Amino acid sequence: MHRFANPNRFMQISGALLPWTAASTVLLVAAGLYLGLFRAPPDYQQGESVRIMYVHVPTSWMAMFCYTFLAGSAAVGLIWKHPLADLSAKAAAPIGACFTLLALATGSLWGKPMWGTWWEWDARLTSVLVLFFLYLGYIALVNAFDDPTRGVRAGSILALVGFVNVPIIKFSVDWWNTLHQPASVFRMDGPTIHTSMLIPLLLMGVGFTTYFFWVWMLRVRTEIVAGKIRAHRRRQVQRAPVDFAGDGRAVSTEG
Amino acid sequence: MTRLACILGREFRLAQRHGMDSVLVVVFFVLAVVLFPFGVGPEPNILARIAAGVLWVAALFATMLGLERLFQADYEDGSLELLMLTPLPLEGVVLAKVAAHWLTTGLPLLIAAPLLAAILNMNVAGFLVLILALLLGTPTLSLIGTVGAALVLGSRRGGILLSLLVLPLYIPVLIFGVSAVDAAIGGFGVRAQLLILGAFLLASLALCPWAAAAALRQALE
Amino acid sequence: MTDSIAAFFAMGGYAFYVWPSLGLTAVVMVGLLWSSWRGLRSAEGTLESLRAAPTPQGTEASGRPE
Amino acid sequence: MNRFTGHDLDCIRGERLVFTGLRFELAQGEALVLVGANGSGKSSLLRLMAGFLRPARGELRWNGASLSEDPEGHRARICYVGHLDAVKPVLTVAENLGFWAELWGGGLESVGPALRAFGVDHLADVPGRFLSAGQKRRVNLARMAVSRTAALWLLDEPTTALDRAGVAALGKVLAAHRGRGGMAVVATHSELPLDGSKLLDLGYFAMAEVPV
Repeated sequence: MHRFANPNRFMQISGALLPWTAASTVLLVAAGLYLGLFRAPPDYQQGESVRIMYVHVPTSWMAMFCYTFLAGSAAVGLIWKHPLADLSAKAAAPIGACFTLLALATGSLWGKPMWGTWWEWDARLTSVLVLFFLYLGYIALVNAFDDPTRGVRAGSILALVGFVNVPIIKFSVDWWNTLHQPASVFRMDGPTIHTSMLIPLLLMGVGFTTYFFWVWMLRVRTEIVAGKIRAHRRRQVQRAPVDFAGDGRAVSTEG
Repeated sequence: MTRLACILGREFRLAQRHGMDSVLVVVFFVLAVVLFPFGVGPEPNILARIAAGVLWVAALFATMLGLERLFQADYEDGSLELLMLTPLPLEGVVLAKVAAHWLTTGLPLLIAAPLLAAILNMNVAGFLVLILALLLGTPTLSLIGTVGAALVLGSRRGGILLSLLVLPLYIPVLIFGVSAVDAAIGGFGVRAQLLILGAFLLASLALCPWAAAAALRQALE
Repeated sequence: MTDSIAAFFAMGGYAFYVWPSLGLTAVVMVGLLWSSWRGLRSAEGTLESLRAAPTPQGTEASGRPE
Repeated sequence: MNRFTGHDLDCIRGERLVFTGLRFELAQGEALVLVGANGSGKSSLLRLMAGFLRPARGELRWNGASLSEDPEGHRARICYVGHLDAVKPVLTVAENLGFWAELWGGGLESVGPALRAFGVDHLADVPGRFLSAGQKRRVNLARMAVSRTAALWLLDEPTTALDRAGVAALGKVLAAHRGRGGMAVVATHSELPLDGSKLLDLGYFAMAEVPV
């Protein structure tokens, strides 16, 4: 499917959607925080520290969601050679990395009162840590080339190889964790979450998703504009613009 | 098939002419392992407990040493382009490279490992399983590493970037490699771990040449 | 009233864990948003300046509307 | 009667539309010389013909059949000479050329005559690292003579680093190749002796104004 990448359609659509995603993010997160911090009851076991859940759980969801989105865009980019798909993957990676970092940080902050240590080689935390390295690997690879298209294509292959490995890593870390560590006492999702806790959790989850699309659109637009800047630079470099002499004969204005 | 054999022959001749490389890899492996007693202390039973982990992590790093030069030399002097133009599919060329890499790094590690296990005072029960696990694990490390080497081809920061890409993917092999040896020492069955290592090998044998070939095509565009 | 606010901030003794995690999340997310937004603004600015300035040769054969 | 044709080809490299709507036709025994300013896409077209690049639009055909249907078959019938000489410093000249001879079906016996054709047979046992640039280029060009099955030669500025005698030797080998019914596409600036060859000016297919 060849179309010398004319991204204007994406620019129009994203231009229209940006204000909506921005507004819905602010509203959802504000509502989620308000309910989570003020209205929802403390946990009978953990007391107030359970409120960390309202950021830890959504960031963990987003960490996985972003990598799936990244791998999906990479697959579309590789299979259908659509340049925008590659840009979409490149734009999604930093957001995913930030969410993974937050998932780890809030997880460890929540772990301290519960398990008494900042870091716990719990199967989930460990596989999220490995996922964080996969993100860093992708971002480093994409920016390691002079030619940006070369970078995103290499990154797409890595994203797919990484995506195939995520379940394998999860499986091997679970196995490894059960060998070394008794299954962690604290069960993250508890028996059944009380609706008063579930609603803020879902609000935050959806709010973080719209946040993702908001920042993702900003970053994709930046990539598109950067592409146009590079095109301008190249035209400045071409010393001898070829003037068509009108009768289809190419006349090079400079020897 | 003769073309594959022809490429293999050339790789071995090149490896043989560059004999020093595989020697350096083994020297690095030995050095890395010997450093641990200085760090952790010569206490025999501590060393015995961490022996399997130390050997496997050192083997991981040693394997990665040989990866960066895997395609770089051919890429720079133009042979890689011509190899891509042979009627042989690119995956065949990748397999030849993996075989050459394994023979110059994986095999020497396999030979050196038991000696180092002895130095680390590892329980004798673990020796045979260590060799079996390394036999199944090191080719997988070479295969996954080849994908990394192909991906970083032509990038500015080859070496460091390669390790950042490849190490997370090595974790499953590391986990099951070490647990196989620990299980053997502990007297438990090792069949499950070895079977899983075998599964990793077969899976990467199927997937990695394809991914590395795709990466090479990007690099040679 | 005042002690209920103080109690709220104390977070049942877990203030030291709850507020940093909320704060960190806010800082990272707003920071990422701000840097993405600023990146877009500066890129668009550069593009505008490039388009405004005529290209050095002047005789730009534009067989196609910009 | 082999025919190698290209139908309104678009080539995108990196983010640049290098050329668009390019058409050419090449019959058995003919040679096509690519001319055009630097960066007009001569190398890109040669790499497209060799199969390193897939055209963004349009297609290449061999005797009417599109190349994408049988990429391996196409690779068997081409010999590509790029800017780099692919001579391994640790291997001797004979070993270097012997490897390519076996890959392209020429067999080890074709190595001697190929080296003689380019006047480097006296270097057969010399390791590659001792060769000068011109000698390396001659060894690289000798690869064409051992590619028995290659009907189509793709040469990207083959005369760089060659002295006059080298250019003459190349001219002779090319003429013999075309005499045997082979085809050649050459991107060159120097006056390589190619009588009766077609000209393709890539400037004609350049995209005047890239839509930005």
